[in-house]
Amino acid sequence: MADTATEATTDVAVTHDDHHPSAREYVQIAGALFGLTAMEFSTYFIEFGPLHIPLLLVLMGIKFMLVAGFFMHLKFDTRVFRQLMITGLVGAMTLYLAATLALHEFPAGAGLG
Amino acid sequence: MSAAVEETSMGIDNRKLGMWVFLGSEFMFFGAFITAYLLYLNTTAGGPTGEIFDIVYTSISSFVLLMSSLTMVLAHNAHVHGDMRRMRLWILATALQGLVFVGGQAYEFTKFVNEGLVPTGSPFASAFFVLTGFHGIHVTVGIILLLGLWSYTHTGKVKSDQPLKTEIIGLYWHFVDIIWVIIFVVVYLIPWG
Amino acid sequence: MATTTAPPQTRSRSLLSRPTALDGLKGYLATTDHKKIGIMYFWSVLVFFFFGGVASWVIRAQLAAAENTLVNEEVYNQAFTLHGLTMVFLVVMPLGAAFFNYLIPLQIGARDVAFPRLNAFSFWTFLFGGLFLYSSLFFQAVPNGGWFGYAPLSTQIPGDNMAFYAVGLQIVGIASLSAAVNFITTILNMRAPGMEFMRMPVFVWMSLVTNFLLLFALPIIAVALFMLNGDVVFGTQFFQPATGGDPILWQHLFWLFGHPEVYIMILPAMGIVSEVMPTFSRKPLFGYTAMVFAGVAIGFIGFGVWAHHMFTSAVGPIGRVAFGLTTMFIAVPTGIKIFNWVFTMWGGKVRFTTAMLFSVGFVSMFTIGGLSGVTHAIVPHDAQQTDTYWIVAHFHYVLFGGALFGLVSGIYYYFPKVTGKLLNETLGKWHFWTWLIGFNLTFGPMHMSGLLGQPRRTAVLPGELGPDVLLYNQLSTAGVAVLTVSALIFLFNFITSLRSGEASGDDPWDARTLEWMTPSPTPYVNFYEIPTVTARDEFWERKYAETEDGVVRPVPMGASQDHGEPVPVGDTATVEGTGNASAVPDDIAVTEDVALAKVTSDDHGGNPDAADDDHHIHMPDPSYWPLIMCAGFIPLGYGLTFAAPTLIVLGALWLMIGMFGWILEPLAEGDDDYDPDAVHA
Amino acid sequence: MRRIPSRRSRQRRTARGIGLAVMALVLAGCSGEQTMLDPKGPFSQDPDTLFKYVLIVAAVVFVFVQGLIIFTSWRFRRKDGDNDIPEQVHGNTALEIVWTVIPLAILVAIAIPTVRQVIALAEEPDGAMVVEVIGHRWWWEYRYPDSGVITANELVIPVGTPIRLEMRAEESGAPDRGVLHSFWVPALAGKQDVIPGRVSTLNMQADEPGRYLGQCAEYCGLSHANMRNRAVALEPDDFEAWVAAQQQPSEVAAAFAGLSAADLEAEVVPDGIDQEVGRGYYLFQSANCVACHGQINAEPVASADDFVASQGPNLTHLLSRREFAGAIFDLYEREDPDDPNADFTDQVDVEQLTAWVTNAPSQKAMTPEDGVGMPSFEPGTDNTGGLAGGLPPEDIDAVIAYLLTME
Repeated sequence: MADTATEATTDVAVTHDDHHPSAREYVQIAGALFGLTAMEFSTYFIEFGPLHIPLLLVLMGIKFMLVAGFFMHLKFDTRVFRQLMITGLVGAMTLYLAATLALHEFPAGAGLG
Repeated sequence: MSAAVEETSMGIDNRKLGMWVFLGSEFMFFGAFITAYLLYLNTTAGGPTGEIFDIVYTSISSFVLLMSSLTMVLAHNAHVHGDMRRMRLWILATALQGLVFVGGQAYEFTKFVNEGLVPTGSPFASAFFVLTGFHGIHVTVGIILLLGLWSYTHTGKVKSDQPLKTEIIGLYWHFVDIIWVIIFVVVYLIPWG
Repeated sequence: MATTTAPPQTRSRSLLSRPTALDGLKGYLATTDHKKIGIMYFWSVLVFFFFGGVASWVIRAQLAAAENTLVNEEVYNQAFTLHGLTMVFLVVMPLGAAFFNYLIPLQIGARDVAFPRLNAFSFWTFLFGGLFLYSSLFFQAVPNGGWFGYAPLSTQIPGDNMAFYAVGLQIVGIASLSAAVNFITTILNMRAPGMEFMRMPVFVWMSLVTNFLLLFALPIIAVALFMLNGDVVFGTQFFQPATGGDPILWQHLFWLFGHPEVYIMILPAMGIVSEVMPTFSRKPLFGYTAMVFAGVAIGFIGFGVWAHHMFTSAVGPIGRVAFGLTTMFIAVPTGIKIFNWVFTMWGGKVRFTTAMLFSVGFVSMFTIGGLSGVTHAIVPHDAQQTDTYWIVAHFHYVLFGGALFGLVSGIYYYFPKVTGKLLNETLGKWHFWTWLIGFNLTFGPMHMSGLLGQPRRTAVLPGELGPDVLLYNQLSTAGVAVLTVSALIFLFNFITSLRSGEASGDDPWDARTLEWMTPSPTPYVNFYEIPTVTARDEFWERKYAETEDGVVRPVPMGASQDHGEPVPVGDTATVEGTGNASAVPDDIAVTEDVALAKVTSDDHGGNPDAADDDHHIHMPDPSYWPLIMCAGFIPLGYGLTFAAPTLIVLGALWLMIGMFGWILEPLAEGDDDYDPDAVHA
Repeated sequence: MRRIPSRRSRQRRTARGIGLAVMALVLAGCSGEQTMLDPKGPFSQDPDTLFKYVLIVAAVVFVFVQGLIIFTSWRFRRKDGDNDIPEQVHGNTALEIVWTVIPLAILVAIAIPTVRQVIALAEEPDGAMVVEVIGHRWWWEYRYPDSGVITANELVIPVGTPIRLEMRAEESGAPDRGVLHSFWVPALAGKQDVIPGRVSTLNMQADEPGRYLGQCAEYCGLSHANMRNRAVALEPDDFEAWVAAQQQPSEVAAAFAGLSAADLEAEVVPDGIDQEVGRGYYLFQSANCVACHGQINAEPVASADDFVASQGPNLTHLLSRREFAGAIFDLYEREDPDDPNADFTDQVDVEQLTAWVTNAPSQKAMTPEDGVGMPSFEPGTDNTGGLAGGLPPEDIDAVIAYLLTME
């Protein structure tokens, strides 16, 4: 939705980089995503012991960053977008982790006196 | 478009900024569902557990959704280069993959219900269906957006010099994909039991 | 209320013929003008405030006698639930939104918000959500599980009462979320040239913080309400202990939203007070930077204290310590704000208009609420206080003595901006003093009845609590009577001033910020010429300059070369009796004709697509689509309440069709554009 | 127990109530039967001490800030005709540091004892007696696992012994149903919610004998206001005697327990039992009172193994309690009928009890049609959840006669 016309000028440095990756690079990223998914899939058949869950989470994180960084152009776009995403992500993880911990702390022996 | 962009305080189009602001809040949305799911992993009330998931099947549909992100970004790329024919093609491909994913989910839901995993059965089942269901609704909205975009390229509402429109819808689409990247691992792959 | 000018030329190319009227009923139904939307928020709030007040009368009348049987338990439970829901979601929040709408674009020097039609969508969704909630009256299913809707009770109450709660709040929440996206984008991206972040008025800062709180808190309650909706209507098991569901999950989700919600309600009022106090003290805000950072800090810490609502339900010792500490330390930024306000007055020339009185009242009453708030952080004693009238007293001092006092101050302060007329000051002072006395008489005694053991949400005042408790309750009821009289004084003042109030001129208060540079009432285009900002109190800096010997004097007419071109001289509005008109230099007051002539001769519109036959200030055209689309929430809402798939499908289709109609319609005629964000609202 | 305040002191309090602005200063002298300001045991005393200390700090801050506001408003008010512009002060870093650091210091001073107390109170006290507390809609049930005693509404405890309450919510006998309630006796301890599906705990102790008032403090639906509770603290000897009496079976029920199946079938009344009481006994069975209230104990109880699951309050020793129906009605008449806190006589309020048994939903808001609360037995009313058609008045009287034997 176009804004109403303001005569605003830019007071924040424009870091927008119009040089997006080429189609070829996108396909390469997708290839990497394919490989990562295949690795994730393989964990269903191979047991990695205590590293199993961390490994899956790391793979997930890499995929996340590839899609966000390249397909969503976060790597090339202005900082504000990255900040918004990180705020949302970190905020959600912190709050829900805290809530989960609080939920699990209570079960017994916690009377107030 | 560019004229308007340069007038804004941050040098960004309002619509793109608005979309990012919205996506920031979506993390809180899905975060709450995922938290509820993790909380209820073991509360199956005697009903089916996560064992019921068909990893092979879901891996394929996850892969389809992941690749739809590729076609989405290729559509944007074509639009940037003014190649509307390719752009339309990639948009349709993206929508189609989205449809395959949603269709697959509908089939999966039906199968689970037949096997006794019903949303009213246990907190685990409720959390699973509501989490993946809301993701499915997001994909569906994305498909509607893509089809709208596709049809407007024909009416002249979306012109070849307006790749921003494709980019913004793309942001939404990739976000939905990212959420599935998380759900796929957290819900399906990690053997919590 | 606002007069408008220059209806744009239209050439309809959409499904519906494009509405053109800017005035009258049609002008409001189809408006995308942030000022009109703000005004509609305001009127809706007045109506809902009346109903919320009626509900509070039911409560106070019942508690005026021990073991009273005036109303039965069911009616009482519905009354206090409806009172809470109304005041929180349909009064204080939207009153904040009314100010956001009217003021944010004006204060940052913009002609509208970033997404004008999304703005209309937010308003209509809010209104339909409120009406939906109130339609439960006709189904005899008024929510009766408390505004906090604790599961599993809320899922076990027979009837559709709590389904109305879940769905109604969901709709209102969608409105607030879409508004939050809109305002954040507006503030970040639509500031006038030179309006750097640290030059923004504090109200804009507080609005930014508030809308970020909304942005991150609303999705949480949305999820919680979807789950509750599922449990109540569709038989899901989220909060059902019978199958292993955890009622405490609801509490965490609710308060994860619910505590930021408190700051969502108070921060806009803090912003308004931060505008009013400097103006009437004729001094800049004391410690601007500290004020801004304190506000941001409150926003952050506000997300980290939610479990203090649950100290007696299910929080272990570590949680009690952690949340007790965060609760204590949120008092620090709050204290910083209070002292900064007081020191804004210190050394000033304080003029006690009604607006200023309400702002000082805000600081004073809010301090009391803050102090009782600290006592909740004494976790062991919170186990005594919680769910008693001590808490009721506390949050009314924060939300009534705080938020509402601040917002009412804003009403007095900005009434001239909106209408070009002044509210009667004599009546205003009557209003203030009766309001202050009535407020303290109502909620002061609740501190005592709480400490003496009266629990909240009880339909009957137990006789055995003793005569003291009864007395305090009767004082509270008497206080509500005073408040009612006070509200009537305000209403009378408001309506008579609206019809025949004294003309205010453009700048009746000798104000400091951009919004007062526009004529009052604000013209349709807001600014005939977008100002270039060079200072924090831009308008003040244009009016006054410091001489070399440190004396501040009005800038002579036409001498403000530092701040851009002097605007052609128009006729200066001079208002007798308001004191400051003489301080307004002539070059600020611009007549519409002159400005329009100027604008036409020199295109500042900046939009190359703008229609040539227009006057080059490019404004969004009105549209019916937001209204049409929002109406889809009604069938969808009833469908989700009564588990009626047909209605759900109908509502979803309606929304989709509305969305496409919206997309097909250009934002403004001649501007072939398209609007994807509306889609996700 | 405290007495009703005299007329004079009441007037004095009226005058005080008007001086609301200095409310914090008058706290010390206010009374109420359910006050949290007059602790009677260590678990309420410690938080109270801390609270009053904070209240003093708050009062000082209050006076300072309000004084500053009033002084500033007065001192810097604009006089008529004064149109000068004051010096444009933008701030003062030193001052701002002061009003950041001083509140911070005050809060740290409050935080330290608070944290200590939270940790101390979370521990289980030594030598505590355990009582199970069960929140129902809308009454409290207490079970003593050491002695097998079950009672309702009035929690009876010995003076000087720490009590560990293990609390849960139940509905219709199902441990995972029910809704949230909050158990609260302000004189003895803070409140703690009971949560379906979890067990929460609360420590309390009474240092002197007395009858302490309490009330459910978490909104629990329709009759939340009518869910009150009492804690009765007895001297240790009295408490032992109370337990011993509670362990005894009902004499009448025991007499019927000696009958053969054939006699029971023929509704024979044993010797020494009043005919009306006997009729009441059989009605208690046939009108399905037992379905909710459980069987009246015919054997002595000794341990938790003897607990009888029931949906309504156990009535075996009904008359040992002073109030009933969520402690909203007096079971015994009071010495002064107009004073809800007067001492009890030993005269049972039969009229109130009869009204309750006849049509309970007319006495207290309940929804027996949804399985919550006691149904009406009055013919011609809605008897859903109870006995179709209800019971005629003479049958009700017989049931009452039977109930009046349950001492």
